[in-house]
Formats: sequence, structure tokens, C-alpha cells
Amino acid sequence: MSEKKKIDIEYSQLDSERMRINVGPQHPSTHGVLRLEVEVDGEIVTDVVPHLGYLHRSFEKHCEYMTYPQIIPYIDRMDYISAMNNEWPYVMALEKMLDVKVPEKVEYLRVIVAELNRIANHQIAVATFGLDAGAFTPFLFYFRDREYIIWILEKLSGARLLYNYFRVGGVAGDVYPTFKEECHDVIAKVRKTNAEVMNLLIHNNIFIKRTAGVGILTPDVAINYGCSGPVLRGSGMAHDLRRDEPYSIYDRFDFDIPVGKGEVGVVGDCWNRNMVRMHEMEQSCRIIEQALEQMPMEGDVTAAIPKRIKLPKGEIYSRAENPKGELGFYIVSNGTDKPERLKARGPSFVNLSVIPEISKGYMFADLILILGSIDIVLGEVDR
Amino acid sequence: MGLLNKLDDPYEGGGIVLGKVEELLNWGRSKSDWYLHFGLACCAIEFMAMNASHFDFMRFGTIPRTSPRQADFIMITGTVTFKMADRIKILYEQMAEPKYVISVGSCSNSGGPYWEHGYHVLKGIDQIIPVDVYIPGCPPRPEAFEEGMILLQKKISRQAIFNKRKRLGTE
Amino acid sequence: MTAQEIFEKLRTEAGDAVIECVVQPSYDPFIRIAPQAVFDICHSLRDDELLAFDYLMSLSATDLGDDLGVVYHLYSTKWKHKLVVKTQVPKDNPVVPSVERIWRSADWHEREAFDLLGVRFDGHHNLIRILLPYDWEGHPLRKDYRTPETYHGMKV
Amino acid sequence: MLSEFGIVFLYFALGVGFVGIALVAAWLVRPSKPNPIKNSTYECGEIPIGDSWVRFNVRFYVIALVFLLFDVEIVFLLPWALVFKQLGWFAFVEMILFVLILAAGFIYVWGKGDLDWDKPRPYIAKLEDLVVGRKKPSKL
Repeated sequence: MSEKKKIDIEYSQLDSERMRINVGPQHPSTHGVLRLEVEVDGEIVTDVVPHLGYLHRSFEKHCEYMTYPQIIPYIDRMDYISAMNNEWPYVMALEKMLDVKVPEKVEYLRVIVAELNRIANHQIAVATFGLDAGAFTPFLFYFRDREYIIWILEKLSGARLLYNYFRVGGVAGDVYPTFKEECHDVIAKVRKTNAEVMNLLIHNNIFIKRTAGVGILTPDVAINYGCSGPVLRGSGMAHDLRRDEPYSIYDRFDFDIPVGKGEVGVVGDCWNRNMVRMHEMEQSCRIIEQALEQMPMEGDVTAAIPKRIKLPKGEIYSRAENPKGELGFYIVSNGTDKPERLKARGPSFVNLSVIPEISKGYMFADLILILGSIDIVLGEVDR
Repeated sequence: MGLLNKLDDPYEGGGIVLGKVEELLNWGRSKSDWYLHFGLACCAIEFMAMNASHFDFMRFGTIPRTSPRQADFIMITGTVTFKMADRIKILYEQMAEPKYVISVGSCSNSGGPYWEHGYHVLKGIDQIIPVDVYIPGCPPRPEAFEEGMILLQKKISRQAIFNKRKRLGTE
Repeated sequence: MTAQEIFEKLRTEAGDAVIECVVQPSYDPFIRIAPQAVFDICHSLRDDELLAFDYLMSLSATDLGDDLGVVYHLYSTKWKHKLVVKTQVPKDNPVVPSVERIWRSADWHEREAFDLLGVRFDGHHNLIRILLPYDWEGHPLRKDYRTPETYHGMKV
Repeated sequence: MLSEFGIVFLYFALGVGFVGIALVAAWLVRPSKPNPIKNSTYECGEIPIGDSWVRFNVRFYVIALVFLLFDVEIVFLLPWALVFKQLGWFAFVEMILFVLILAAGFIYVWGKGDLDWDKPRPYIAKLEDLVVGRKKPSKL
């Protein structure tokens, strides 16, 4: 009797056509106006093509017409979630070119304000990441706490979101009397909420099942793609400008660089990137506390601001550790008070270019999670 | 039975509310209009803070809807670039009829800080879609969002549905 | 290693393709190289054990009047040193070999340089506009750029 | 007096009427200004690329069949469940037999693997196939 051939058709061998879907500019979870053209086979993502430029506001063209101090509000509007950190590399570059000596009090104030903004940025990052995974409560917890931070920054600079607070050689507004107490109790609140969200969301079994082992990015691919910030540190690479290239007075504080260790899932997956952000909030609290103790209270913050800023002819590239990664400014000056060319290297723009590599083969819902774990903001991607 | 003898104090124990059908319809429409959930730029972050528990945008009866088919009004929160303008035109057309537009922030009102050299920025959303309420500010404070929302509700509740002459007057 | 030592090292290897090393006040020290040797020099910059520039910080294009300049900012995560490499191409045929195959982060930076300044990178797998709409004419960051009157019927 | 089926018809007419009035009233009152863009499919503000009538994987069809099968089983179970007390032992055993036959079918389908869904096959990017080789370049 002829040997009955066992027909075992593996489902994936049955070729089915692929459908192209637009996770388009108007989508609840693209963190802004980003279009992902996704090629889907059933439910498995086979290819992702990001389309950018929906928020390209011609920032670099503006820089050629604006004088140096006038550019600071435009820089705020690049990464509008952490506006204070944006201004720092730009202002440092100008101070290095003009070699302006920044008073101690201003340096401490800049560190405190930048770290507060880093906490606010990570709060939004973890909150929207929880939203992408379907958890709504951390969003409400974190936005309630972010309001406390926003009120402090509002009392300092007058604005809630886009501060225009840094000046070359100083800062705009001085410290108000109850600044230290409010910072301390905001840090206490942030720590309490972090502890709550740690076991509410981060160690929640459903969240772990959804995010562990998804979107794995190996360190050498991350470096080659130029990733930085929590995306690179989530893959186990301890590269942080505040430690490797200490700018301003970061060498006076002792804090450690959280790195994805893979307690849950694989190193370099969504869960570890998110865990790095949670730890970084704790490290920022430590930095703020040390800065508050050592901060000299006397001295005028606007003393060292030069009246007229006219840069000598030259070029400079300065970078700083933004909450989303390494923000760099390449300024070409031709001796007048307007830059000839200013190129902004935004961390979100570079981190986003990894998406096509790390989202192949996952379910469609995981693609949304991978995008949330990269934590991009479109103002910086499209500039 | 003397139902109408309580005419001068209609709510005192009577439980009967007299009014036009328009007012009833407009009351229903204005107090529960859902908006199309999408954010463009910095105003969207203020809008998220607005949606969170501290400012609680939902007390105006608004629910974020992600598809234009179920949205009553659209909030343009952020800078409108040309590449995005075509998409917003499509989204606006795909919304179901009585639809309204709130333009949030000086970027979508008039191009904002990008009006002078913004070669890729649309100078004001009213060039492509009719706008009902403008909210100034860059980004506007959440309280300004609430004022914009109240203005929209006032506009909706003043609309006349059946009386053609009145509708042309107040539109 | 400072820029001068790297310059000597490259000078011995690449010969005259490495034109000069400029160290001036208020300038980041940079090395100027000939455009056609970009790929080989960058390849050796990345793979050489002593240099190990495995992190391309940023690739930017600048308009230098009658030339278009391309600037590479490199960083080494191993030796923690930085380097700036510059090259210039005439404006009428601005062609630079693409380094996309050496550092993947150059892919989008080159597309943006092409989009905003019109520098063409040959060897790039899909050199199309990245920020501006695909049917936009002109390259906005050039000094002689005149913004169009209308786009899709909307006034610019 | 209305017959048994008269009541069923009345019940049916009431249902259709209730839904019909609501739909017709809505159709009368709502404003309708159709235009080509409004009627096009909504895809996040984009013009859709390609169409959605593609050849799906066959597992979606198999799952639909298996669902239909067990749905019909429930339709038979429902009336029986109402009156199985009066029907006595015989009807009870008969229905259990019916359920067992279908359970055998279910086990077969499960064993054959028609029910296990498509597992994600993550592809982890390796640097070698992305960039030019890592070996030291020959003398330039």
C-alpha cells in the first residue's frame, strides 16, 4: 500500500498577501504627527516605513534670521516636553565661544531646573507608555505630580511649558524664597508615586507579559544607529554624557547611571528601556537634593549676562544629556550677531530611525508599544 | 387641574420645564460634544495636562474620540504645516455634520512664532477650514482651553435649528 | 588622540586625499578631506582599533556661498575622543559618497541634508525627501532660496 | 383571541417597529451633506494605499467555521435546557451524547492545531547584515 504521505501544512507556508496600513498622522498613540506605513501579514508586522515631516516648522531657516538670544524660544519649541534641557547645550555653546564665566548659583540653579524637567519628561514618557499598554491610572498619577513640578518652574520662569529661562551667562529669574521647601516636598511626592507605580504598573504581570522580550535592540546596533539616552542605556550600554563628558558642575554630584540589566525579559527590550526611565527619576531626585544643599543662596543670577552677544567667527558643536538622549547643536558663526548655520541634532530624530529594525516580526499591538518605549517627541524629530 | 397655575415659579415642586424643542436639542448637543483626539505640537501637551485630573476637561461632557466619524468638533492643537494641512482637510471633511472647529494656540490661529520665515507652516488654519473658536496663547494655559470650550458651548446653544430667518441671523 | 595625531595617522594611510587639519581658536579642530575619498576614510576611521569612531553624532550640510559643505561629527565610545571631518563639493553637481553603509544613523541625516540643502549622496538606498512633502520644489536652506507663492492652493 | 403564533408575531412586529421608528426618525432629522472625501475610507487622515481585499491567511476561515459549529450546538442546547426536567432521563442522556460527539470534534480540531494562533516571530537585527563588514579595510 503506498505510504500515505502525511500532509502537514504549516500555516505560515500558506502565502497570504500583505496589507499596507497607515498608522497615520492622526493616531492616538503616535505621540504626535508621525506616520508609520506598516506592512502587515495577518497580524504580524513585516515592515515599517516611518514618514516624517508633518511638524517640520523650518527651525533651521529661522535661526539664520534671528539673533542669538532670539533663538532660545525656538529651541524650547523643539522638544517641548523638556524645554529647560533643550536650552542648556545651546547656551553652553555660546558661553564657550564667548568664554563667559557663569556664577556658581546659576550653575546650581540650572542643574536643579534641568533635573526637575527630566523628571517631568520621564513622567510623561512612562505615563504614555502605560497608556499604550492600556493602563490609564499611571497617566493620571503622573500628570497630577507633574503639575507640582510645573508650578515650581512656573514660579521661576513665568511659563508652564516653554520657559525661555536660560540666558548666556545666567538665567532669567531669581529664586523665590520658598523654593527649597517646595523642591523637597515635590521630590517626596515623586518618590511616593514612583513606589506606587512600580508595583501598580511596572511589576504588573500583564504589563510584563506585554513588554518583556518585545522590541529587542542589541547594544552594537544601537550605537551604530546613533541611539542615545534611555534607548541606549536600556540595551545595557552605560553611556551618559553627565558621566562620560561631565559638563557644567555634574562632576560634583554622586549619582549612578541606571542601565538595563534584564531583571525581567531580555536586555534591550521595551520593559528595560522603561525601567531605566524609572530609575533615572530616582537619580534625578538624588541630584536635586545634593544640589539644593550645596547651592549658594546669595549672588545675582543675571550679573554675568553680556549686553550684546556677538560671536567671534568660528564653529562649535556642543551637546548635553537630554531626557530623551543626546541633544547637540552645531553652530557656525560668521562674526555677526546672527548664526550663519545652526544644525540641531535631536535625539528623537535618531532614536526613531531604529524602529524599522526592531519591530519586524512582532504583533501589530507590540509595534505601538515599541514606539512608546522609544519615547519620541515630534517637535524634535521634524524640527 | 390647574397645571399651569404654577407658571411664575416653574421649578417649585412642579417638575415641568417649558421650552422650545431647539433649546432641548441644543442643550443636549452643547453639553455632550465629543472631540477628535489628536495633537500636533506643544499645545497638545497642555491639552494632555488639561485632560488629566487636575483640570479635568471631561466635566464639559467631552470624550476623546479617535475617529472623525464619531467626533463633533475638532481641536487643532499646534502648528499646522502644509504636509499636515492636506490631512486636516481630509479629517475635517470626514467628520459627521454639525461639526465645529476650535483653533488652539497662536500657531494654528495665525502661524504664531513661525509666521515670518516658516516656509512650511500654514499661516492660520482658517485658510482651509472654517473655525468657530480661536484660543490665543503659546501654549494657552489650561484655563484658556476651558474658556474656549465654554464659548463653543454658548455658540452651539444659540444655534436655531428650525427657524430659518433666525438661523441666518445668529450663524 | 587629538585631531593632529589622527591627521598624521590618516595622512600616512590615505595620502593626499586628506587635505589639511585646521586647529584655530574658537573653532573645533577639524580635518578636511577630498569628497571622493569619504567612504574609504570613514570606513578606516570606524574599523581602525586605535581610532574606533563607532558613533556618528551628527552629519550636517552647510551652504558656503558657491560650495556645499558636509560636516561629520564623530565620537568613539571606546576611547571617548571626538573628531570633526569636513568636505566640500561644488554647488552645480553636489555629489558625495554616502556613508550610510558605515554608520546606519547617517541614513536619515543624509536624507535630511538632501532634503534641505540638495546634497546628493550616491550609494544611498533611498535618497528621497524626509521632512518636506515629496512634491516640494527647491531646497529651503540654501541662501538663494525663494519661498514659493502657494503650495496646494495655500498661501505660503 | 390571538393564537399562540399570533403572540409571537406581535412580539416580532413590536421589535421591528421599535427599531424601525428609531432609524427612520434619525434618517429624517439628521443633516446629510455627502461629499466624495467624506465617503472615502478613513485611514488616519491619509488616502489609503492598496485595498483591504487581500488574500488573508486561511486560519481566519477555519476559526470562523469552528465557531459556527459550536454556535449551532448552543442553539440546540438552549430550548433543551428550559424543559429538560419534564423530559426525564432519556432526553438528558440523549443530549449528553450529542455534546460528547461535538466534544470529540473539538478535541480533534484542537489536536490538529487549527486553534493555535500565529505566534510572533521576532527578528532581532544583527549589525553584520546592516553595515559593511567589520574586518579591517585593506591598504587604501
